[in-house]
Amino acid sequence: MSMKRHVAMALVAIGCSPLLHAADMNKVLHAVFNAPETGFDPAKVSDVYSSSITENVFDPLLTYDYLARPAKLVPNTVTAIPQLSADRTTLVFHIKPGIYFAPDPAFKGKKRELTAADYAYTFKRLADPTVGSPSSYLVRGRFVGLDALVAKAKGGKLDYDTPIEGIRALDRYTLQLKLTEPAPGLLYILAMPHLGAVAREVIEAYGTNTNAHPVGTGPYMLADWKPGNHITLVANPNFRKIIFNYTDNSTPEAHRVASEMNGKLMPQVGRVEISVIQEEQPQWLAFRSGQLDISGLPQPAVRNALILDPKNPWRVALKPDMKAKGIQLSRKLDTEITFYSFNMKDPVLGGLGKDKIALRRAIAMSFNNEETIKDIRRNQAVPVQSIIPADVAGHNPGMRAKYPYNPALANALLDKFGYKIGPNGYRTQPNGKPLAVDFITDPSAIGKQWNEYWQKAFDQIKIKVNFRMMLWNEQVKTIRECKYGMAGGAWLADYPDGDNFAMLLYGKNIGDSNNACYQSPRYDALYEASQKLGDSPERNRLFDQMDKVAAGDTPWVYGDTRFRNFLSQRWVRGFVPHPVFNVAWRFVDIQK
Amino acid sequence: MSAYIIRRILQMIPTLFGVMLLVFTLFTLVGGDPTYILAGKHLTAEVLANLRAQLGLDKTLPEQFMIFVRQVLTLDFGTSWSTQQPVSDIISTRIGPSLTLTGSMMIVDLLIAIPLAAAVAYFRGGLTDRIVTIACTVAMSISALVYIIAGQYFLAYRMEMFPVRGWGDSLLTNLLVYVPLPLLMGLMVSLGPDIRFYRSFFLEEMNHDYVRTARAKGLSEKTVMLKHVLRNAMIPVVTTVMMSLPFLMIGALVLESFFGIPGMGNEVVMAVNKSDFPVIKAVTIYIALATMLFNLLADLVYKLIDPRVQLK
Amino acid sequence: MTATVQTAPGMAAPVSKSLWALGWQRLKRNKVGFISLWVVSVYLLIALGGWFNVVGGNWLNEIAVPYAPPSWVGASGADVMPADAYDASGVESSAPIVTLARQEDPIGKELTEAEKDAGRYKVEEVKKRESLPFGADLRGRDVLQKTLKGTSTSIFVGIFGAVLALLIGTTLGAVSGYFGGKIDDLLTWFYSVFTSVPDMLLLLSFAAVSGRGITTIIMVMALTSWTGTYRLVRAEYLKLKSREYVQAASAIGASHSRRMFVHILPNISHLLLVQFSLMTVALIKYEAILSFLGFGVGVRQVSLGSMLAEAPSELVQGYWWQMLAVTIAMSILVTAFSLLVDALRDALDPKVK
Amino acid sequence: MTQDNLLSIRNLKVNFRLESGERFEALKGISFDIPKHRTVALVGESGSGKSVTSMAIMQLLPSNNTEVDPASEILFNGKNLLTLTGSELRAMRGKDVAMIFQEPMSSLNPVFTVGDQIAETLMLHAGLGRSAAKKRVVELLTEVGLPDPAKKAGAYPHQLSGGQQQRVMIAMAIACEPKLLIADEPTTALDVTIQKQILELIAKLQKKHGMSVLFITHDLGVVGEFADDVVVMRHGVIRETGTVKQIFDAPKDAYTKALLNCRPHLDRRPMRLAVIDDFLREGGYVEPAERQRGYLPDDEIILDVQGLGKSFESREGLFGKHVFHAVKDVSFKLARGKTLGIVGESGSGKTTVGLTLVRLHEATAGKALFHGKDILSMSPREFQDYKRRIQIIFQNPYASLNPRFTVGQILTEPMMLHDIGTNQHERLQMARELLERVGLPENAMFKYPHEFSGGQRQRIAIARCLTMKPELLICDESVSALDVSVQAQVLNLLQDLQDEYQLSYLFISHDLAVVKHISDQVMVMNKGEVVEQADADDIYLRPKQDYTRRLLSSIPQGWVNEAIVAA
Repeated sequence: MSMKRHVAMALVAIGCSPLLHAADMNKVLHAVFNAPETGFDPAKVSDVYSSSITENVFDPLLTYDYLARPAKLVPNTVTAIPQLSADRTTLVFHIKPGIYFAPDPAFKGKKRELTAADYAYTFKRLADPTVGSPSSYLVRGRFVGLDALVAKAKGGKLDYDTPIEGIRALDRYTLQLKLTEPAPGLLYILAMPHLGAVAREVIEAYGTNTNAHPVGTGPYMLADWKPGNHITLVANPNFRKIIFNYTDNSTPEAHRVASEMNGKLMPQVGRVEISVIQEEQPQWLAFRSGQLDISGLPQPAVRNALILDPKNPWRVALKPDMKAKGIQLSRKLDTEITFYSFNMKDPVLGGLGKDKIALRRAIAMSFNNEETIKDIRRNQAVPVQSIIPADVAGHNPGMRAKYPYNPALANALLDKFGYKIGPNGYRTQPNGKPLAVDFITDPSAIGKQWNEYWQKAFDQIKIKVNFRMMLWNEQVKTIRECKYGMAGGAWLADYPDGDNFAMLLYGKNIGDSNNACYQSPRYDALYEASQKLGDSPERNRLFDQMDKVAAGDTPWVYGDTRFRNFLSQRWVRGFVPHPVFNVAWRFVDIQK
Repeated sequence: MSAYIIRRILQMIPTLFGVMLLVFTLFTLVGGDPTYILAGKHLTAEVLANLRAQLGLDKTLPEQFMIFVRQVLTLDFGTSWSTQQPVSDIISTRIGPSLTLTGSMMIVDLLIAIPLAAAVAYFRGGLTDRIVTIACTVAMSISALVYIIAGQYFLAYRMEMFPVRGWGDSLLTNLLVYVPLPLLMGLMVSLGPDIRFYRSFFLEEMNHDYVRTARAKGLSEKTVMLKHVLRNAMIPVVTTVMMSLPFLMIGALVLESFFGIPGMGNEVVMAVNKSDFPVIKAVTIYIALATMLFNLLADLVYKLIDPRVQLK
Repeated sequence: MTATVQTAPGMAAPVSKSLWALGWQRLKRNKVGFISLWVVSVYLLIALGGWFNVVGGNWLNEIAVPYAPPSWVGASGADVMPADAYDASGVESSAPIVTLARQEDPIGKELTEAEKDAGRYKVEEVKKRESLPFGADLRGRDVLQKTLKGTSTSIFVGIFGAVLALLIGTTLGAVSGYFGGKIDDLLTWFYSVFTSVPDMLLLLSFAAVSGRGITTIIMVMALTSWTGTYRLVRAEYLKLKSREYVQAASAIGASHSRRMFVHILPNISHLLLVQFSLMTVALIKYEAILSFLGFGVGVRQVSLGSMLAEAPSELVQGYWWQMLAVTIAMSILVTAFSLLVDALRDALDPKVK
Repeated sequence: MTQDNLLSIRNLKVNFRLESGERFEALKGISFDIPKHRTVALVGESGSGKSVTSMAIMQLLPSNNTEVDPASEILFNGKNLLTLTGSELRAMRGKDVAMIFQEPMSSLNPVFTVGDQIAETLMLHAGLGRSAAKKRVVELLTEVGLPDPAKKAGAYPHQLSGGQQQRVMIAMAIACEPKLLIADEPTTALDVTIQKQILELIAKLQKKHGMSVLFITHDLGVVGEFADDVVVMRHGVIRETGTVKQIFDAPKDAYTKALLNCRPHLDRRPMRLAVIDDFLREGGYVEPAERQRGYLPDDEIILDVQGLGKSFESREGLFGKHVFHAVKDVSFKLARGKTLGIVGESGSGKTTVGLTLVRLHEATAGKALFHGKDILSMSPREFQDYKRRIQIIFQNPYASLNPRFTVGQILTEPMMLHDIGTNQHERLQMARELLERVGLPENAMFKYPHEFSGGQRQRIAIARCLTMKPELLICDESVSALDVSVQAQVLNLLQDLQDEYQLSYLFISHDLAVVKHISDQVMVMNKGEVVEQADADDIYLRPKQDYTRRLLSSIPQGWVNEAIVAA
């Protein structure tokens, strides 16, 4: 993706203006989730769907520009993005006064203002053992004194009242953070919805059921929740006045959004009705019949909706009948990579010996990625060529780390290393022992489709494969414990920085996010070096080297990066997909 | 009578215990580990340990089973591991939609199937009988999935006769707007076998001697059929229906997922996929209890409508 | 009046017929049942053929383009973007290409050597067909072949599942009904536990703990559907064990097992046959739902259910042929099987003589 | 005929289409009359077509497989019932012609009260309102002698005894004062004492209401006291018609004669019972010599039963148990080569005694010394040997043979189990000999039980017992289900076998005439207890107990010459 000119600040907070109309409660946006959410306590949830809600209910310190590509951080509840101190470990945030929480019985009828102490509480809460937050990794080990506080809690409730050096509210509106060591990704982390401010009295009032009572300072608040089926958000009456004022006219999309939205108050839509629809047919039919306003385009419907160029996945157009209805197509490449990891500790597939590398390389070369992109992805994906995908800081668009599909070469390579074809038609290990790949997958229909292509790949190089199907949680467990042969994986950026991807192969992350259980001294050294640098050409060079090391050792078979096609109805205004935000509800308008 | 009821209720205890043992074994010993779902993308041993402690998974199995026993005795299953909502809330909000669909389905089914079955049985052996029987057989031979997939595509989307999916807040809206299509699909599946089933009840009764007596009295065929045969044939019908009532609670899984009905079927699948043990336990125990109670109730109703029955 | 004597009717039939033979005679007289029998036989032959890979053995071959339409349907020209109107958005970048050079590659040397031998493994590209008698699926496999093979799998799953369920149900039911007492109490307890737990939960949990594939499906089906047979067999044994011929067997000194299996079992065999057929039909349909829920057959296998599971996403795209093929194959099979069951039930009913 | 006839059947031909496509001629063109105010008895054995006749009158034959010859006529008051329309027919049924059936329990609708079912007829035909009908129901129930009629009107059929149910059926039938009452074997399912009451009731009502009655029965015995005219049928043909006097005193037809003589009589005991063939044969029937019965002092006692008891437990209340004593303190002795008859009404415990002795029930008290050894306290393993020596023949010939076994298998199975005969060939040979002995052809070996008639099946059952050469044979109502002619044959066979092999019989039956005929000693049982036990002749001629006397007086006497009554 070509680099584009950064867009000027998009959102400007201004004072009260009686002429502007706030959210119209009669404007209802119908949106869809493809999988059930789990809850709305920002500390407790980590999935995309739950985060889509918390993103709209809670305010982190920082946020992203809606139109800037690649994504650009902007202040949210603070006056400015702070400068790092000289030792690059201290940050001071100034919270804007006059930001209020949504009304809730826990406030006993009083308007409750957002303060620095709320953020301090929120951050500490992520580390609280009794919360069991899946996002604790975001704060643990980062802030001075926090780990000691956690250790003191001994698995019990954290003592929030003991001040710690790392997270301090200097006064009502000033928050100071002190880091244990410089952390390049920190500002991105501070923009994540998991770190959106919660009010301590609310959390304490709802005890264990905080998932059902999200109370934040964001544009929306929860009105109704039928878990796994339906969620209703309504505009937060206490939300501060923000007027859309986009100044970017560099792309047609930015121009359109600016002309549609400028001058209006955020948010425009009074109610957001979200249905959970897991099956693709009903989702697609519901959108076609106008029951949904914004919807992702389900894979199977691609042929119905889009005109494709089989040679170039970048080129698509809406079908004329859809266009005639005024349906709008928006597209983006996800900030994700998919891959198939080898378990580098597996006695058959793992290890850094040449014969093992050759085996993995042969498997990688036998998988026809182009075919799956064409058949399964319906041309809506591009092959992964680097650990770090496009639109993420550190991405090298010239990197070609993927091995081209070449089953003939794969076979020859296996012959070279003594993987002989046995009497049963399958290859054996060089030592004569039988060779079988333990491949774990999920039991879904789409999973089966992928397995069929993998089966074909293994058949071509005459290697026996056993698919071991298990539920999601069992898969995770098996992978974490390095007790498998091969498994599929996908990583969606938590924040748009290369560090978030490079860590996937870092040796110390085995048992955490290093699915491949890969440990290479060369890679680890490069990674540790990259940690000390910000986004810079220097760091990019390190990333390139890491890509090459990984390509050589082959702990992964590279997969693809999907396009996300969004369709919106004729009456939807101001919609554009964002690389980091899960949803754009607060940025859109409806004009029927 | 009361002695009978008390004894039957006492007999439920070992069955319930068996159900508990079965569910506990299936899900605790061999089921998935829910902590891996709750822990998110970045797992650390510490997070897993904390979660385990919170969920009570660090306790020994006998301890966990005792907790289960206590939950069953108090009928309080705590909160869902996945959403942390009280299980009682989840079940009470889920049961309504399921019953709205399955209940109306059952009522419409009975209203259509019984008269049709009686009519077909009356013309037994004739052309009408054969056509209806074969039509029912063909109808029931098509997979429910085909009905749902094709019905949603053609009736709702192409012909716009119904909304594609959805669920409202008021019972009336649901019944008038959202229920008809899934109801129709459900009926396509259930009517065939039910008509055949009820027809066999009618036929069976028509072979009894009392029908001959009724004819010998000079009663018209209509009276014989509608008074004497119907009343007797309703006995097995009512009992079968009573026995099936508890399973209305669990809803119609595929219908629910295709038509976006927030019912129990969806919830159960979601719970199993997420190893949400409290919800699974609660649903199983409630259904098991309902099954047993409805079996008892079926026997009592049986006694009520069939004077021959003696409760022992 | 004259005193002529007529022999009582049916006194001395020359050929003697067992109840099975009589049932067969009655079945032959039932037209619908007899036609159904033929249809089912053809299906069973297909199943057998599929088992030995005689029928549908080539279903895995990708012989056509993805979703090639049936030959009797006019090709619907898929919309393809015209080559002009070039949109350059994000396709190429000016960044220099970086790749892993051979000398940087740990196995670079071997790769270069292997390249020389790769020619041996080159496969000729075959021309993919544009249409097939009943169309193709995503991977360009013949839907007809796939349906035949899938039918075979489904029938085997149904039959083996039914056999296993029947075996469990009959054994437990026979023991329970025949011996009564404590054993009966225990087995009935077991039965009521199983029936009190919703099938779907049992199914989901069984499937969750065991792997995938035909064996699992059969096991899961058997474990969730033996209860009906148990109840039936138990009731029959309760009834028949006090029948006079069983008492007579006891009086002449036949052992328990002889009474259970030699005397009583053949007398419920017609019920078991009907139960078996009913269950086979039910399990074939059950398999479809299971496959849809993701507990289907393995990667190298295909069943009607696994084909149906592909239907929703195909229908949305307008590829209806696979669903149609499955629906036809399955509904003919199930209809014929069900009508056959009806006929069997009538033919084998000992009350009708 | 004269117009005094209420109903005239002319050349009635009825065919049934069988499933196999064949036609079965059930009635081959019969003609007879039912005069006004008289009782006509239609007598015949099973398969004679007597029930088909009654159903044809009511037009209740199944329409889908019945063919009535178009030339047939059933004239009721001159109108041909066969040509009536549906509504005319319904107006006739229940009003002009009413019917009662053999099985009162199944003939009543189980889910309506008996009062409702009677009232239904009244409301339909007599046009009564609900309350009027209700009142009339009580009157009717009073008339048929139902105790506490007002209360019983609200009862469901199953709450009444068999006799009471039949009374209800009768009340329903006479509710609209029909001109013709058809009674199709109304007493067959009832105990002998109840049977007598019902017959008397029908006779009384016939006189009172001046009805005509068509009385269908297989038992010539019950006809004598009630009928005016008798029609004897066999195989769809009328063999003989005449007044009761004619038929009993001077039967012309050989079959009628045979029927009259096949049944054991209370007043004589021939060496062998007459069978139909005896009469159809040239030369006619010669009355054989009388047989002497009774135990002799030096008879060898092979079975000595002392204080036998059997009780059944059933649950009652929350934890309570209800104990039902089926057999209480029964003691008797049985001598070699002799027969002990056990008689009693249903529920008297006589069958239980038989079943406990072969340990199909486990006795709860007492001893049974067989050759001095107590067979009741033996382990099942020890008893296995005794199974060979004590055998049982059951009541229902249709249920006592395994329908999936050929006769050959049935006969060789016991030999195989007891290692009789060295190989299968030898066993088959023995089985063939036995078949011949019980009077069945050799080709029966390869047939299945359903291919045989009831009498033949009972012979097979006897042959099965004989394979083991038992010493004691328990005959549990073994001839009760058979037609009288067949009954005689089987009784003769049993007698022959006893003479030949010195078998001892424990002969259990509710039929006093049969028991008298075959037994040396008779034991009368009632409610699980022994009422009286003595030599056969003593019991019948000099009963000591009231119960025995009542039982004996209920036995239908056949046609009783007025002269004898006067004497």
